[in-house]
Amino acid sequence: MTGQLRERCRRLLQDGAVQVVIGYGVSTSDGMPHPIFVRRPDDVDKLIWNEQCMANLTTYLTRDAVKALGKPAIVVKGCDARALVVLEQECQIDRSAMHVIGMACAGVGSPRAPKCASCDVHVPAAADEVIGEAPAQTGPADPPYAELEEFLQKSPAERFAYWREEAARCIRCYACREVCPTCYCPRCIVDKNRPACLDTSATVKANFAWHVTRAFHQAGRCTGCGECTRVCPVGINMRLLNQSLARAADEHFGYRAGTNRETPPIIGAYGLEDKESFIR
Amino acid sequence: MSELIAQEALPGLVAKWLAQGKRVAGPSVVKPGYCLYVELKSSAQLALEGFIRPRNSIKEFVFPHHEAICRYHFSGHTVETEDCDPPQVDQVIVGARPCDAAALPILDHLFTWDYEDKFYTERRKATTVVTLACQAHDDACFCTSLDLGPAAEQGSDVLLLAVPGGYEVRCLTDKGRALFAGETRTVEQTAVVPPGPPVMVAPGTIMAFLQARYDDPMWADLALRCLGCGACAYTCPTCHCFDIVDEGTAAGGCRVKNWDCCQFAMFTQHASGHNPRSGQSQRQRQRIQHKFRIYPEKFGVMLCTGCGNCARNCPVGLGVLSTLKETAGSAPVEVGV
Amino acid sequence: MSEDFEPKIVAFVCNWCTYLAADLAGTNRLEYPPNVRILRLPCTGRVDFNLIIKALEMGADAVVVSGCHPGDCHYTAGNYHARRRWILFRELLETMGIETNRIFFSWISAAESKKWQHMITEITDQIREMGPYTAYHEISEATA
Amino acid sequence: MGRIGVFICWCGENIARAFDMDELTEAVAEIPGVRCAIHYKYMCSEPGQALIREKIRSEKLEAVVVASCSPHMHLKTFRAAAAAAGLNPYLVEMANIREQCSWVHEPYEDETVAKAVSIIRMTVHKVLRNRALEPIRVPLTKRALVVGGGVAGIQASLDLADSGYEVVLVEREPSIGGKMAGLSETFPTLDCSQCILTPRMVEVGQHPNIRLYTYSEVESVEGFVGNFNITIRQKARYVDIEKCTGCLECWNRCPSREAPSEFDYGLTKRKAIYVPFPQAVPARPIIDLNSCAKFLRNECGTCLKVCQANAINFDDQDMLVTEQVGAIVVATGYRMYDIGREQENAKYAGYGEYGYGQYRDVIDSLQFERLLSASGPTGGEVKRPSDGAVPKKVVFIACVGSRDNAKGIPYCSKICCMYTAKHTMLYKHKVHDGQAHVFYMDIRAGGKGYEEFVRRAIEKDGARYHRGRVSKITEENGKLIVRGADTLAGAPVTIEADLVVLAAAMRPATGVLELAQKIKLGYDEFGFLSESHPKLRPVETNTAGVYICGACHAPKDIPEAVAQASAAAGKVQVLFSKGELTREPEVASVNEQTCAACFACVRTCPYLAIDKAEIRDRQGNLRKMTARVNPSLCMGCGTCVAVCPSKSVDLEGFSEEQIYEMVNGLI
Repeated sequence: MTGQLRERCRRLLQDGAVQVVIGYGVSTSDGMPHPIFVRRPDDVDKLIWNEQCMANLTTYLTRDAVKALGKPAIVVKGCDARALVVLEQECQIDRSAMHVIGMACAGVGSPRAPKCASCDVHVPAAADEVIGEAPAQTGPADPPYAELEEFLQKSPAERFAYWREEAARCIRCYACREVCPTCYCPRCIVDKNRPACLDTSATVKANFAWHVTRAFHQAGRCTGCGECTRVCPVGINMRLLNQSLARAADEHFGYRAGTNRETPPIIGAYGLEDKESFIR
Repeated sequence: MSELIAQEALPGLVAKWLAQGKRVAGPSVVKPGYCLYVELKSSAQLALEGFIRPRNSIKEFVFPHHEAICRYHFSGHTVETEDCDPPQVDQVIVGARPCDAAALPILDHLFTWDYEDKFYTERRKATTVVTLACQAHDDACFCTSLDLGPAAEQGSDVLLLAVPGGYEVRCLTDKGRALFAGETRTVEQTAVVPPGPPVMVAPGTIMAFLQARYDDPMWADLALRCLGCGACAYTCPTCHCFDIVDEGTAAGGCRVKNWDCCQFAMFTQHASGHNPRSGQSQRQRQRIQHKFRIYPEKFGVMLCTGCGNCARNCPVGLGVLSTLKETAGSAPVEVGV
Repeated sequence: MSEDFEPKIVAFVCNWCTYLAADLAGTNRLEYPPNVRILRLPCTGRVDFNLIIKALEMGADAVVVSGCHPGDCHYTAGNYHARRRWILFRELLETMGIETNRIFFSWISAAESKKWQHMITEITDQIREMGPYTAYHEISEATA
Repeated sequence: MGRIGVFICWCGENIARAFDMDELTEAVAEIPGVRCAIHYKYMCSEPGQALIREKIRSEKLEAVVVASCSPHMHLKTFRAAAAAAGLNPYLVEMANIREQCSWVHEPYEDETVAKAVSIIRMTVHKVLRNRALEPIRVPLTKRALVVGGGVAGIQASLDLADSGYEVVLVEREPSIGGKMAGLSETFPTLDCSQCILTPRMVEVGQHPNIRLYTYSEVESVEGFVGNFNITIRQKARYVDIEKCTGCLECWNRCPSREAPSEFDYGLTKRKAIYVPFPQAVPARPIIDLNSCAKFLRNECGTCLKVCQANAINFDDQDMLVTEQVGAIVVATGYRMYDIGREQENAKYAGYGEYGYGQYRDVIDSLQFERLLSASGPTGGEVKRPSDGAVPKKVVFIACVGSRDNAKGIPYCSKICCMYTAKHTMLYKHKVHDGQAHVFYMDIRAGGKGYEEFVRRAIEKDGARYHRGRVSKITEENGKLIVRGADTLAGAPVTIEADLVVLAAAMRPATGVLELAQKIKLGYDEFGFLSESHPKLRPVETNTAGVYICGACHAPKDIPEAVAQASAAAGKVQVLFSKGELTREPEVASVNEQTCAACFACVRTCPYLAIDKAEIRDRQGNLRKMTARVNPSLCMGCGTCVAVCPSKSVDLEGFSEEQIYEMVNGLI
């Protein structure tokens, strides 16, 4: 598939259809694929595609430096492509001003990333073109929120102790915020001090509040690409929090982020008959 | 001739230090695939094999992530303030890597050159670093390019070198000797230290190169990838920037010294709204320039120990080494890939 | 629980319904325990989750959020938005192990002063029974 | 800013009964930022307000906290007082230590005192973050909408129209007049109802300033005080009232006669094309789909044939019309409680035991009014609906539904005692040898000349009043056996009556809840609309620019309804008297630097007050998009603030900073 990708990108760049290709390339240091920005046709040979292409490149579409490069072609997997829908619904990108190259993906990461076991977007939806065929289905995908269901078996006290432990380790490097395509605010709530909704110190209290804030801002927006959990230097499992809200949105409002452009995002909309059992 | 302690004696020593009321920190596998330096509650947590080096660094124990430097309390119309003193507790960092220990002398320069930051110096005095020489390295390691190596002694009080069935103990300072007094027995063989990573970049040429290429457009291309998070700075043994902020409620609060990172957009944000380094390329350039030109010009030592944490923790695989290779790499020096 | 424990309850109430219900409870001299601290907001739509977390951080043992019944909102849809957010936010709190039985959501119209009195009395007794929210207060005090 | 003045009110002894005022004031003086803390017996009194003004000047206060009653009571008063002393009114806040502290907690208990101090500290923390604001100036449409064409709606419309303002009067029925048009005479003066109402109706019909929409309903209400955008659904009448000359030939020649007449409450039948009652305004016919052969079986069409003005139009459609108004007066009136068994709302229960709907001679009081009315089905003679005989013995039962928790109506409907006494008098005047019996619980005759009226009914016209309830009514060989009790005589009473009239409870008009939700009005548990304050603002509501009058607010008689209608009109005139409208400045605003332009706020705003805006540099190229609040549309609900991820939008008066500081000061 790498060959096809390089050919397509060379022609796109030569025809001037796009000014830059945002894809994966091998960097000198550790042989792992990382985001690269190819602007000259003969640099396309730096582009590669393999099962280590973990990064969600759509996060670059909201960066001023990348926008300044002109119309991009972007390489996306299925889980990354869902973020394009969310970004478009939130008026951050003009979907028509980019060329989306979808890669059929059988799963990334060795060992396989946890998100891939329950993946149902092996072929990216809403891509302008797809390279590669849908992988042979090796059996039904796992239920989407298996990891969360299992975590919720614990008692509330155990769960609180678990998150207290995770919060104690957090060093507030905000890698989770920067890799996330839906975290594009010019100045994040955590960078505001009048009032300081969240303390900047990495105390347990402030980290707890930070993870609640980050997670709740993903309600109905997180597309499950799992990058936040992959890049966390101290291994905080944020996927659990995102799954908690994704499941809530799915079960209560039948809404899955980034799957349908027409249905309005659930935060900012409301239902006259939202079912609940806890309001007195 | 060299001093030796048995493999299983080390956890025993840790338990003894804990019992003596010392604060002991060391590498520990907190989650599968995540080895971090943490404060050890019990010797069982100590992990000495199965990883190249922890993802974070030992600077946390001499320059904590957040630290109250003064407390204030409102009562009526008056405000009472009281300074906070750094905790007076001895601490032992056991199982540190040489590239971590070597960072401490580098940081000493900063925290003592014009204003003695007693929060740092008090902790530094009360800390004994027991370094464990490296047995292996990975692509991210480049300590040899900075005149260090798998058994570098800079910054360590005691250097342990793995030998079959135990560790050779080289006590380098009085603190180290005091710590290991009577714990070792003399034996014949001395440890054999495997070679470190090949030298990849020559420090001498980097400074001149950076001086010349300050306004080079390469920084912009290079920094396109950088997402502006703090993973590199916060896990780097030598990064030392901090921000001071007041946190409190109506009843009172404390003035806190927090880590800060030059890659954050807010790092140089002026109250006026102007930001001298508004783009990520300026911030990436600043990081490299500060580590390999500005700090050495002032203190004569590179602000880097080649530990590779920045590359391992960078979400997009940047890190200092790859940047140096792509930039200084064009300098006329033998560059092994 | 120790009998001298007096629960601290923070109530975020909407200005048009529940605040008036509390006023009406006053006019009707309907006694209820003084543990609740009422905070007037224009609408339940104005209550964002950070406020609930902030109240817990400040040492509250229980948080009450109450406003107009769906359909009665002075701003037509504030309470609908709030309800949707609460449904999602409560799931997140469950996952994080925060004791959601200490966070109460309710609709109380301006006429339902008795409902306000009964609810506050019941919650105060319930929390006095459950005791202080030590788990959260510990992480709040564990500052630098 | 730290020069705060805290003024603690005794409120007579309402607050002073719970605290040692000196001790409380000392504790408050300790709060950081408080410059001076004093207490006084009546802060809202003139000397109290003078004290505030004087302290503002002498202590150069930068903000004021008045610890007293609820802000809903006197926030305006104290803000005006501060403004008079030159302090910006929006730097004044109130700490509610009466309704929410002294009145509901144990006096002199430590927790109560601590709570009061905590409430005041919270308010001080808030006011420390208040900003000086100026009211927003908004253009005003000097036209009013009146919903409901009963006596209250008519009175309000005429008052407003006579004072030169255009009025849009929307009436749901084919003619205005409401319930009063169907009455015979009215207490306590026994004026003939039509004689005093019809001229008013005609005046409304012909008034140049009143645009009358009959057989129409309010479809939707957008906008806010001064700038309401009303959509009215003009339902299809199938008769073009412009062309129709009112000859009513169609009404005479219409063959179908089986529909029950709504105006006569089902006592008689009416034609398919009909004018509700002779004095109807507009006196134009309307076709009833459910009984017109043309619509049912596509036959007949006589009316079309006979109409010279060809005003009949079978394919008439509902029409939506929009009107711009600055104020709304709701006068939707009442309807009679459904005495029959099934109720439209499970809260209420019917009276199976009185046989209403089962025995033809058990009727309700509005039906009896029709029998008494000269334009009624019996031409004013009292005849039984079953066989038309003149009833010699009539039993009137008061409090049917009212004051009865079991039926879900605990309130008293206020006017039944008076009209029941009136019924006995009118019955006596028409049937000299007839005997009226009244079963009552208590006679409520508190109005001017009311008590004398009831005494006359009893002493002069010989009505026999039994203090007691009726348990059951059964029909035996043409007679209605009314079994009740007379608690004063201490014995059961059984009367063989020819006719029974039930004085049923008053309920709000059907559909008023939907209307209230369209206009965003509050209502109580029975569906009566909520006034802003029973004593201080009885005809205003909590929705700016919306006023209520008549029975839609609570059961009341005609004199009171008319008085309230004029009061509501008066309030609208106050609103329209100023050149433009000033709106509270507590609205939202966007920090366009940090706004991420995700427009979650635009989706959330119920008033569509936030739009997408572009920020361009001098060369005109687009720097970024941002959200921007239109201050004249924003109502200050703050829903956008809670939904904004980066907290770039904030609400003046309830800003993030203020609320965080309030939470800070609470605990």
